[in-house]
Amino acid sequence: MADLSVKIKDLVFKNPVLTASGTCGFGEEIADFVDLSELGGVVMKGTTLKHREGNNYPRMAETPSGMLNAVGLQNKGVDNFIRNIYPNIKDIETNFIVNVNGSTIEEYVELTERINELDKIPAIELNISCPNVKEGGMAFGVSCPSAEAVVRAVRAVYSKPLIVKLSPNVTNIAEIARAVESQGADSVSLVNTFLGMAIDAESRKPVLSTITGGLSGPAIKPIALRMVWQVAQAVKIPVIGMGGIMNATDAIEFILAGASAVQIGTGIFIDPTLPVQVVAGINDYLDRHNMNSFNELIGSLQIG
Amino acid sequence: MADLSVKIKDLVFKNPVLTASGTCGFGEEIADFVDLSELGGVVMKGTTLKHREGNNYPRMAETPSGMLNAVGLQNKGVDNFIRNIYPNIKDIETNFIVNVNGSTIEEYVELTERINELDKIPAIELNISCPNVKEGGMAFGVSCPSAEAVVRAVRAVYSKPLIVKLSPNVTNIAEIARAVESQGADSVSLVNTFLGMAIDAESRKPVLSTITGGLSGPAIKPIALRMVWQVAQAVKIPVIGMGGIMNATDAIEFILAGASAVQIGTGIFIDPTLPVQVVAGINDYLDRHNMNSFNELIGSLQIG
Amino acid sequence: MKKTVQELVLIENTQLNHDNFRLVLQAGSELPEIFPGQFVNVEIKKATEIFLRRPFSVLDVDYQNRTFSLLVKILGRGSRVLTTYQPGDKISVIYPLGKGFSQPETTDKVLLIGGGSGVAPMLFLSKVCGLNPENVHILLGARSIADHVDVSAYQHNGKFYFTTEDGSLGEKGFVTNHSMYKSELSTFNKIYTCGPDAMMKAIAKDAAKAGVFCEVSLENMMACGFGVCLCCVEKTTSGHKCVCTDGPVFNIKELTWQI
Amino acid sequence: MKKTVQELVLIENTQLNHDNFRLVLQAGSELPEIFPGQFVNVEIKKATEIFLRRPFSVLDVDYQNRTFSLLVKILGRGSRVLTTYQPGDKISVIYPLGKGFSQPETTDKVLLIGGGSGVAPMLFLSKVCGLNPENVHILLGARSIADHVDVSAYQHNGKFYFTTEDGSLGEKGFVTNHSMYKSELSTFNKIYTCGPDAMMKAIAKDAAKAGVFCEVSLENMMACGFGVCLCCVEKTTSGHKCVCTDGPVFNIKELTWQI
Ligand SMILES: Cc1cc2nc3c(=O)[nH]c(=O)nc-3n(C[C@H](O)[C@H](O)[C@H](O)COP(=O)(O)OP(=O)(O)OC[C@H]3O[C@@H](n4cnc5c(N)ncnc54)[C@H](O)[C@@H]3O)c2cc1C
Ligand SMILES: Cc1cc2nc3c(=O)[nH]c(=O)nc-3n(C[C@H](O)[C@H](O)[C@H](O)COP(=O)(O)OP(=O)(O)OC[C@H]3O[C@@H](n4cnc5c(N)ncnc54)[C@H](O)[C@@H]3O)c2cc1C
Ligand SMILES: Cc1cc2nc3c(=O)[nH]c(=O)nc-3n(C[C@H](O)[C@H](O)[C@H](O)COP(=O)(O)O)c2cc1C
Ligand SMILES: Cc1cc2nc3c(=O)[nH]c(=O)nc-3n(C[C@H](O)[C@H](O)[C@H](O)COP(=O)(O)O)c2cc1C
Ligand code: FES
Ligand code: FES
Repeated sequence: MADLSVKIKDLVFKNPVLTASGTCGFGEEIADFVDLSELGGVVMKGTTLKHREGNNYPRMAETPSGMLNAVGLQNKGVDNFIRNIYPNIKDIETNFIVNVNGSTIEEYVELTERINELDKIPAIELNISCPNVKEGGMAFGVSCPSAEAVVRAVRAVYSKPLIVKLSPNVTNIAEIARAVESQGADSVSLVNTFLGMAIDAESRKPVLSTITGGLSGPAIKPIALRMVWQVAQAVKIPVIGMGGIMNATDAIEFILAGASAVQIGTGIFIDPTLPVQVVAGINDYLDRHNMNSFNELIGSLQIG
Repeated sequence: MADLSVKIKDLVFKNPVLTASGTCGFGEEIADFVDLSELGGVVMKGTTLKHREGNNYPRMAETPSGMLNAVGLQNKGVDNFIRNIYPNIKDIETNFIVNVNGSTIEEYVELTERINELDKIPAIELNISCPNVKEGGMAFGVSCPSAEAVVRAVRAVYSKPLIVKLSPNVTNIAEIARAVESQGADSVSLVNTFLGMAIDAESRKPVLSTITGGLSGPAIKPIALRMVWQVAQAVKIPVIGMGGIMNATDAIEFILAGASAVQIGTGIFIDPTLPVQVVAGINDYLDRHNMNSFNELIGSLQIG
Repeated sequence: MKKTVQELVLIENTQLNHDNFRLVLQAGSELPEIFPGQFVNVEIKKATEIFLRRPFSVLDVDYQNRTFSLLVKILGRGSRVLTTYQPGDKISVIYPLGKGFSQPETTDKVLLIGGGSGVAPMLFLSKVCGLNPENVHILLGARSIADHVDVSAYQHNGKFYFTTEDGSLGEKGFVTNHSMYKSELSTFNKIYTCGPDAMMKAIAKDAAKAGVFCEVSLENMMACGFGVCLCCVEKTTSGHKCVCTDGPVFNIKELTWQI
Repeated sequence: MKKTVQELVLIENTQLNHDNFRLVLQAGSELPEIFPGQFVNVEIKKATEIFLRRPFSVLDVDYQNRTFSLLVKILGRGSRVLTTYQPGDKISVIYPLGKGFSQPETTDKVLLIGGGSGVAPMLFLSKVCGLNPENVHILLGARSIADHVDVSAYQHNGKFYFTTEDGSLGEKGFVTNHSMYKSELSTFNKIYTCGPDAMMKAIAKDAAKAGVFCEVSLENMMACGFGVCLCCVEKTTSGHKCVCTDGPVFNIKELTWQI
């Protein structure tokens, strides 16, 4: 049994496998299937200051080896989180990370301050890459100045580990990663979903109520992997990789490309036990390759 | 039988189905499977001024619902094309389009001038989006100023229909489309491949000799469709859509989104008869929906 | 009623009519309790183009043999391939999912209306609702006799009525045109229905007008089936609710249907 | 020898050993002529994760029955699923593809060396090369006896020799360690081989040294199989050539192997 633990800033993850925001609720929803304490962390559903109803149904379209979603950050707001969810999860032995969303910089800051009060939330993931909301979201994540501005403002009020979640819908993701690093981000996670679209040819209408939505799943894995590799070479802070991970081998590819940890999203819909299977698979791999510590694996891709 | 013909500038395509560059050789290679004269057009393998050996093997990786390639514009150069290929194809009744590539603006211009001399090449597709070459290629296609510069220079020497092939690896593809339109492009075709990567976890090495490659196939269809939709709304010139078309329904989705024609690429590898099947399928669809002319279908997506 | 992901063994695949099949799945260990209206989410590995699981209602349960059955209607690619599975094949299933129909009072007179693939939960409900069969009326609609499935195994659970659009079985028309439906609607204490949206909306409208308790089982598109993706939502009087966990069964009073 | 895409019917699927299967496919119309070393590109629809076709060499042809066979070795996901196909299943195949081995002169003494899935074209070649069986020597290598397939149907085509790494069949070691190979190599007019890269390279080295004509059949990764994608290239003395159209068979003199 190799040592699977990994650190982001000072925060220890018992293993490098986290669940991705928006794909495991607040953790409780998958507790029937997995023992949450066996996970490195749980990144919870995107949270906003106020209750949001999200977008209208239909919000989902199946695509070749993937899916589009247009949930639009449906959530009951931070007060509800603090009152009704936090008490249930705070004693579970894993890292519960809040995925922080806002339409304005002020909202990001205010929400972060609220989360900062919660002892058992050891880190936040700043989502500047949601493609499914009209205001904020991805708009912040597709240019360096706006990404820097949000991170700077949030960093000023938050001293625990700050993970910034990047959008893949950009020409140069390494540049954005460097920009948020320069403003004090402790880690970057990538990728969020790709902006995509589905059309029902017979009815001649868009499938999603919002016309476009976010593409996730194995379809995007080759692009996500390339982005993680580029970003890992561009920044010094740890990178959390995701996008289409469906098994331990996929996760290991991200780690070889430079990710210090991975998140599993859409794969959970197909098999909610996947995250623990990936933990086991990484452990097997390390054993098979005679590595004692997970850290040896990070970025160990052999080029040339 | 509906009228399937469509025009780009003054050039008539007997139907809106073309084969995509790099996926049907010079047409001859698929002549065993399809009667080329039944196609709207054939966009031939990327051509350069000089002979290119392309990248080293391995150049291909299968991915979920797609593939990565890193061919790197292997071709025997324009002289060989003119001497050995052009004579064989020039009397076939379809539009043979040369996919024009260069490492510098001067090369693009010189190559275009050579092609301009060929009577039976009624149009060129200017490839400013190849992700698999070290110089030129995609570098021109990911910023407005460089895209404008190539198009302006080529436009100055070429008066037949000029199609510009766009890269999807950008933050705002509509902006690039408008930029090339402003320099006189007669049409834009999109998308070229997405920059992606594959890793062999067991050997801990990249699968491709070039580390990264271009992702094509149904995996990318949702993103390509979104881009075609955005571009069709942003420009007045006709849009040629592609990316993962595997059947007539896929093609119709692109057309509903605003494409005046489609190209079929990777789908040919799975079934080289696909292009003619798509022609038949579009015809059926028009009949079923009581449309007499293909033009009625273009951009007829119903929103709201 | 813990949800699990399990590899079940297909032990029977019977074609019931041109596009309906009954699949019987067996678990390796004791089955959890499963209620009418609950569903399972099935992985269809043999289909090239299918990515997500596909949800199917439970048609029947046999706890002793650790089996339950599904009624699968061929609709698209996934359901088509699923019906080609052979006995002995293993199928990964997440179950039991969702909340079923509410239990009727022992003295209730109930009307169960099924259409299309919505027949499955109605037949299951007829079997386990625990009512005197005299008080259970089951109305099934289809396009033609060829689209109805044989329900003789359920015949003692209640009184059956049929409609077909072409009149080839039972009364001609939609379920809402049936003479029993039209004359007796307000005499029922509870109406349960599952089927095409248009059918359920017409029934909901009539039930609301007649002031009869009415539950409908929705078939919104699902990505996960267990409440994490928030893709399957239905607008309710208290905002968006997940069909896969808050439903699939809803009282029509909760819904915001424009009826 | 026009290439076509056809739906063929699987009429036989026989397991030959733990990981080798013989699949026999039947065409609806007359077969084109197929030569040893040529291959077919098979669509594996029943496998969820497979996108591209998979190339397999032809093992044998029966023009009268319009059938040909493949020898499929389970390597990964695609080949595994392909071996689960049942007689009656339809399989889309593009064929015939590539250029086969060059025809030996009638007086040639030839050595055919097969390893792994490379056995198929060697057996086919032994059958149709038209030589006196005395002049056909067939050397097959595998890890162990369990990895060899029964070649009795081909026994009269030439003289067979076997090697296994564990000595469980024939001589112990690699094909290049076989006593006949070592002693008679230079007596052959032509050597034909198909198998793992390392095996073919070792043979090519020996053949080059001995100055014997040698053709190898390559198995580069393919996307299309008919010459349009340029993904399967091999470096040759005249630049990159497509294994799927210029090959899969190459004379070792054309290759730039570092041997
Ligand atoms: C709670 C619930 C219970 C159901 N019970 C039954 C049943 O007992 N018997 C039965 O035959 N069918 C049932 N269905 C419907 C069944 O899920 C669909 O017929 C099936 O998913 C279609 O898949 P496909 O691949 O054949 O069709 P596709 O080709 O994928 O699509 C055809 C249509 O099927 C529907 N559909 C596709 N995917 C989903 C999905 N993930 N979730 C919901 N709908 C989808 C859509 O309306 C789509 O337009 C139920 C659905 C739900 C949500
Ligand atoms: C010309 C030619 C003739 C062949 N003849 C035979 C034969 O007669 N019998 C036989 O068993 N095998 C043969 N092969 C090999 C066979 O194609 C592979 O074993 C098969 O493609 C593996 O598919 P998979 O999905 O099982 O493996 P995967 O899980 O996809 O991959 C396992 C390995 O198989 C190889 N492979 C995968 N896809 C391809 C591809 N598209 N083209 C080439 N190699 C690939 C790669 O080395 C890969 O690492 C031949 C290959 C070629 C190119
Ligand atoms: C239904 C759904 C909802 C999501 N909601 C969020 C969210 O609230 N916040 C966020 O940062 N990412 C969200 N994501 C993106 C995922 O966290 C992840 O970045 C993306 O799906 C890529 O990973 P995957 O391919 O493993 O799913 C969502 C994804 C899906 C599919
Ligand atoms: C093997 C391969 C080679 C390609 N070569 C070229 C090329 O030379 N020039 C070019 O403009 N596009 C090239 N492309 C891109 C295709 O023309 C097309 O834009 C892309 O593959 C997306 O369409 P598809 O998903 O239908 O394949 C190539 C694609 C593939 C798969
Ligand atoms: S289907 Fe995912 S929440 Fe209902
Ligand atoms: S496999 Fe496409 S050219 Fe050989």
